[in-house]
Amino acid sequence: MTVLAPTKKKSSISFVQEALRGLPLAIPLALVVIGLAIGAPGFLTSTNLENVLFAASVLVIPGLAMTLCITMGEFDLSIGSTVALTGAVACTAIASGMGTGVGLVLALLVGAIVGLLNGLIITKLGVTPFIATLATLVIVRGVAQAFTNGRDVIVSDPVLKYFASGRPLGIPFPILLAIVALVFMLWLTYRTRFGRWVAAIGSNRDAARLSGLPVDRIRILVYVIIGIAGALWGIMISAQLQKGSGQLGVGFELDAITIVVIGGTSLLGGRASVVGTVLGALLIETISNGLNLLNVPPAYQRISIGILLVGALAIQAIRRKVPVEALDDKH
Amino acid sequence: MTDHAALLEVTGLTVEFPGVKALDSVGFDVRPGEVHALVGENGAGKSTLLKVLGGVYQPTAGSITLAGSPYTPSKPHDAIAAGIAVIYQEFTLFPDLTVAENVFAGREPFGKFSRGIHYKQMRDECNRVFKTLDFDVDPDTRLGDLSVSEQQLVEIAKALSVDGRVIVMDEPTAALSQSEVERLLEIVKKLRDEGRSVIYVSHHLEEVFAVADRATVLRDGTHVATLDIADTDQDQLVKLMVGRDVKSVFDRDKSSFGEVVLTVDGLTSGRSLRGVSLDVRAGEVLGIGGVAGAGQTELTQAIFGALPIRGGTMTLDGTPFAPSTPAQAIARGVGFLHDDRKTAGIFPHLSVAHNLTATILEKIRGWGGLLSTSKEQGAYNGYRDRLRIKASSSSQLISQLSGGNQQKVLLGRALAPGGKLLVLNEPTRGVDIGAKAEIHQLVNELTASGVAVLMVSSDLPELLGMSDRIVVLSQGAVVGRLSGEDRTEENVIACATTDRRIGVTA
Amino acid sequence: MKHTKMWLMAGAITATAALALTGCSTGDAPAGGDGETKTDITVGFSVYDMQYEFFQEMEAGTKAAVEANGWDYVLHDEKSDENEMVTGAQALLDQGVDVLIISPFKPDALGPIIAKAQELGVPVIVDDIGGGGTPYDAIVVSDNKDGGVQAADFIDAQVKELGLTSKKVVSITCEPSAVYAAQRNIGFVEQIESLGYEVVTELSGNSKAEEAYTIMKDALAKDPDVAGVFACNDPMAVAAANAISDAGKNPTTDIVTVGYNGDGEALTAIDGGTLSATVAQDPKGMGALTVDLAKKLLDKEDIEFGNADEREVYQPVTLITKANVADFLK
Amino acid sequence: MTNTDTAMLAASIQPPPQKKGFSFGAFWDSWGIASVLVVLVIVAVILEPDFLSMGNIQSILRESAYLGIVACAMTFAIMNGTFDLSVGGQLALVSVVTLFAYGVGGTPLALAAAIGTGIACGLINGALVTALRVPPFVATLGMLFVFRGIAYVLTQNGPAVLPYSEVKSPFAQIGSLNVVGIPLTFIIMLLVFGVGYVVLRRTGTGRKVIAFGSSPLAAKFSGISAARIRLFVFVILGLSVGIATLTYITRVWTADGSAQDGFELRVITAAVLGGASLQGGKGSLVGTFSAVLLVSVLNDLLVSMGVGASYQRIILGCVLIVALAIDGLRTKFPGSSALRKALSFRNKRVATAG
Repeated sequence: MTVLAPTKKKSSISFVQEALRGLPLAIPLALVVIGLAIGAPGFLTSTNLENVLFAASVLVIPGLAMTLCITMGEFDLSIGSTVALTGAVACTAIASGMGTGVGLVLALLVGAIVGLLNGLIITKLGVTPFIATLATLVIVRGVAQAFTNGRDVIVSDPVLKYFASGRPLGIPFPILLAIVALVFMLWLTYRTRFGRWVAAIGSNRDAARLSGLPVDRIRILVYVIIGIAGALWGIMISAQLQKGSGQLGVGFELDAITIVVIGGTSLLGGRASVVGTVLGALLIETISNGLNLLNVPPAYQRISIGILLVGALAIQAIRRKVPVEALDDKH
Repeated sequence: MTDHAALLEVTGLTVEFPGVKALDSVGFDVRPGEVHALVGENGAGKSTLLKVLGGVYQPTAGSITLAGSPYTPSKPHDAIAAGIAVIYQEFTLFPDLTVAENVFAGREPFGKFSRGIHYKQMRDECNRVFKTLDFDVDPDTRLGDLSVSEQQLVEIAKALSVDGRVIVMDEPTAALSQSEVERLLEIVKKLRDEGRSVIYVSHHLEEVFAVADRATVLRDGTHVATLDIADTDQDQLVKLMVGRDVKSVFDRDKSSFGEVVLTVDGLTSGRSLRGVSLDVRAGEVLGIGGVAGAGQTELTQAIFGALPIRGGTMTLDGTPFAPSTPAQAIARGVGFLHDDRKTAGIFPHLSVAHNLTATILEKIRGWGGLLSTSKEQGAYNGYRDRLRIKASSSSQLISQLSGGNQQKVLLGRALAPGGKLLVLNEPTRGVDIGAKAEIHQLVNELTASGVAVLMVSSDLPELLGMSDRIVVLSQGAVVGRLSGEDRTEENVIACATTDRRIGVTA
Repeated sequence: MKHTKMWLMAGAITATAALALTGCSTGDAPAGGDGETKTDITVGFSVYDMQYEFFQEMEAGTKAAVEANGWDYVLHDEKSDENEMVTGAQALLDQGVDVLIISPFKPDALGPIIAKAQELGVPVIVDDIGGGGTPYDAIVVSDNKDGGVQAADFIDAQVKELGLTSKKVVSITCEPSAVYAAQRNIGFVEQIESLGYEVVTELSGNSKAEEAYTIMKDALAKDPDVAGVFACNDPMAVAAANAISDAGKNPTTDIVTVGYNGDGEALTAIDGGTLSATVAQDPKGMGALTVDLAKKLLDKEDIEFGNADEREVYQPVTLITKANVADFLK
Repeated sequence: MTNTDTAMLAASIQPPPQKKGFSFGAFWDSWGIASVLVVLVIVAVILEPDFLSMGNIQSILRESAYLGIVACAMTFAIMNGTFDLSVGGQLALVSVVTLFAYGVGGTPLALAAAIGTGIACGLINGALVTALRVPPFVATLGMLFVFRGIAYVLTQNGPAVLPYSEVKSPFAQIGSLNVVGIPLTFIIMLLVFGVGYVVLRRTGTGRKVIAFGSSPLAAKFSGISAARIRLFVFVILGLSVGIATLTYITRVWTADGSAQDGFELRVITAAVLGGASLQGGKGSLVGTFSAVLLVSVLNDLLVSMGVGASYQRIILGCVLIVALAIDGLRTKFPGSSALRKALSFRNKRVATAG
């Protein structure tokens, strides 16, 4: 623990420095962009760059929520299933003529409930977050499939469609949402009691309790936030495909965790890297977009993401000379 | 001091944990504007009492009144709200947050409308409090970047900024240098003069006599006495704390010592250990004294190969000794006892036997290189009898044993590799009086049988009573070598905390 | 002590397992395990994954036909898992079905199933996907390659009709393991190239709508002037169509978008003018056809194959466009 | 902290000790999941009379093997305080390589390839964790992508297959052979668990694995090398995948990059269901063994009862939560609590306060 091994350097850190942790990620990102600009036909076209931003934005919103969770030293593996369930709920409601508004609200509500369940199982039943959310991943996926009964719910709804192709102020709606989410999360994470308390819990949970922080309430709230983010994700995916389905979002949880980790948020908790998460999303989406343009099969995308993930952490760890026995994550 | 109604009154307070009675109907009172010392041996129940005041534990029985009205905190927040600020022994800080965020954790001022934290206000308040501590650190520093003693001061600043009526300090000087200690004592006096009450817990009786108006003595979770500092002295307090004449606990027959087992020459290691030289002879206990953080840990861990050696040489039994891993030290017959039994000592999920043999797995191999249950049982039985370990069976989980018995098992683990040299850190920390005496007895027996012991202890009576010679460290260097008549409490403290030097050519 | 306890436990479990085995270890049981005299025929159907509309239709068709014959029917859902496929299908054989109909999640995993079936003398009819080079008795497939060809011809015709100048087309494939489905894109590519077009992007969407959506968007970014798209299944086709309209183009008039299967979502899309066409298979019909073949096999009649050496029986495919979609929308 | 919180802290490093007399805690720790299995089997026999049919039992045991073998090694890892998210990718990659190897050099080369590739994967993970100091979670998550990716690349022109012409080959027999009615794959699994048990409980290395998981710091000061132990754990994980592949691929005959997606989570589920604690130090091979069978029996029962795939998922997930909640509540409220009384816990924690 840092307390036992203090270093003598005393850099005072400003909000900006804090917020910009993970900025170094801009370097590999820049390299990739330059490489593709030269190597990939049509990469630099405005439509394509917009595609990259679009794809990244869709990933950013859940990524930011996951950042909060990992800053707390915990994980949520169930978000991929939440995407399927909430998307299905929204589309079913719309298809059954309840109106888009109701559908969206229901989806967000269901997302929040899934989060609440995760939170309660973890705090009240004392199940480790990793396993608890692993179980809800399976359960929620099952519920989504039972709910849709394997039938895709087709909708063609202009309002829902807006989440995929709407362009307020000429900016694609998801990109706008992501920007709003980024600003909100910067403020929430570094500027509010809630955000600092989340970091405090991740930094030293016992101290948090001794300092009288409402630890369990905060943890539950974080899972609810992830649930809602998952619902937003589900809405955006369903908006793109104009349908809900129990099959959507398989493996999404790993995508979300990946960008957070690449972004430089410490797995041991305490240090959030909000901007890093956004850059992580951009980096990953740029790479997969580039490989698509070059007709490179998805397989190579997986490989590059994996290497990226390991590489990013290896560099961090080597710089800090972490002893092996200190590597275990506290789930 | 005029005797008006008590501000805080504790009556018949009892706290039971599954298995033990941590506090047994304890009662005492704290007057407004008084410094009330709480003294007692480790395990006397001081910390439990403070945790009750802090709302961490709920009492099984008894009552507390604050300014006449009942005070029943159910969570730490209640205590803070009631104006009772507790500085716990174990840090309650967040290494990843800034100093200011730490000081205000849970009480951050924020905009009613924007909901944003008012960082400027926090910074100013911090600087104000830091000034009173004349403690110079930027509130925006990340706490993890501060030294341990600086972090301790942040703890104190945290309590002061609560602006509490009652400020409770549990071993606040544990990690402070002498000058910092004096500053702190000044602050405590100032707080009293401001009319606040301070509950001051410390092992260092000289501090108690320096600031306290009254002292309450606890022993084994019971209230022994509350007396005015004016009409008592250290010896009386110590007697009350220990419950018997201190001298009687320790009787080392300082007979002839054997060959030199370990020589350390100019050892430099870790953050603070600078050119330490010493030697230990067979059958001898060499005590290491000094204020906490003076380099004891670095010294012992370097000797055990757990800390890289940056300079100097060592010999063990006359042959060069430079372990780079604990395994190498163990292979040379060195045993090690960590001062943090809970996190760096026991294997909570393993049986007592398995805990004991952890360092000699190679020696209990049997058929086909598999571990031999019989050999393991034999090894365990041997140490069980020799160390008088009390366990229901060799397969009982160590976490089910009392602190004292756990310590004996770990002593066995340290002896098992060969019992040539034992490096003991705080061998009796957190064990009850009885076990303490027993462990002292064991150390005597071990040395009698020719084991060389290097013992670090922050418990002065123990250090003085158990050691044949004492080496005092300060800021990582040897500041005193006390033997024979020199081995007095006064000398140890003087060397550790003033510029007095004994037995060292400065 | 603890360990001996554990050993006991381990022993106990293994014992019960072994006991259970030897308990019924009356040699390798023949088909119809309990050896009761069968008065009736039982058909086992192992389906790819009931989470997909296409296979729900196929299952409905099979079930209906079986019941029409007054036979017993046992269903097993492979849940898109090759392990479950082998285990479950072999379990059906163990239960003593008289015919095994299977739409395999991984055709190449048919080997161990066919092996067991032959050992028990149970005929096996493969429904769609692929036969994995095993000695199955018959396989019912849509004429996938021809479907791809039809798609190509349609795209060419539409392009001419709409007066599109570009000769660039995109081909989105299913997962590599689906060899028969791959035939669709092979047929498509061969035909479209022979018609003088260039396939500028060919990527696998792993049969997933999400992946097809991104692939299409990126493809459009690379070549904004794409004239036609063919996707290996309808979910991917509809997703591609959505990507096209999200990119501000019309997936029927600016770009000709064609899918495969004839799923409900495709029909609605065609009706709604957001998809040009789909090559409709008839899963219900395929199901029924497999049962007919089963009857023939049991009655020892011979089957006329569309391709004898592969023992393939073709289920014709029909191109559904705006013109005839109404007949298919029920 | 409130009492329960203090308890949680302690619980996280101290299993609740037991006193004389019946203790649910003690019972659950060593017998829990196994007895649940027995109960479930009885239920199964009642609900589905032909559950006990030769074929059914055989198929359950046969198909449990590959999951069980890896779960056995995963129990080592979890008791050691870590886990491996890449085993799914490893299984896919090793399967592909093995089938290719068979095509080239027949059964012997296939066996060698499976074991060799498995160990290689383990070494890579181990090196990342011990040499490059990448946290196990990220290292194995990253390698999950990499291993699967490579498997995909290798099978771009169609999956790796065992052609039907090889149906009689000794290799194919591994997956179908029965020895006195017991499936060979299950016998292999039994052997793996047997060896695993001896290594874990009867060798110094096994003892070190548990000790390190129980308290890394105490292990350090007992001369146990963190790096060596971690490397060992990841290598045996790789080895286990190698062996598991042999029992898997000889039953399924084909593999590509998508083979057994989500395998890692199923394996961890089995180990945790078997009583292994992610905090390290705690776990039981008998428990894992029972959990593996429990999952297959449950699956088989639900299938034969015609429960839909989606409901099967829901039920399985709930089983996991209930099993862990029992554990969680026990360690969360070791003090007096209605629930504890209800379950007649006797666990007491020696307070280390004062």
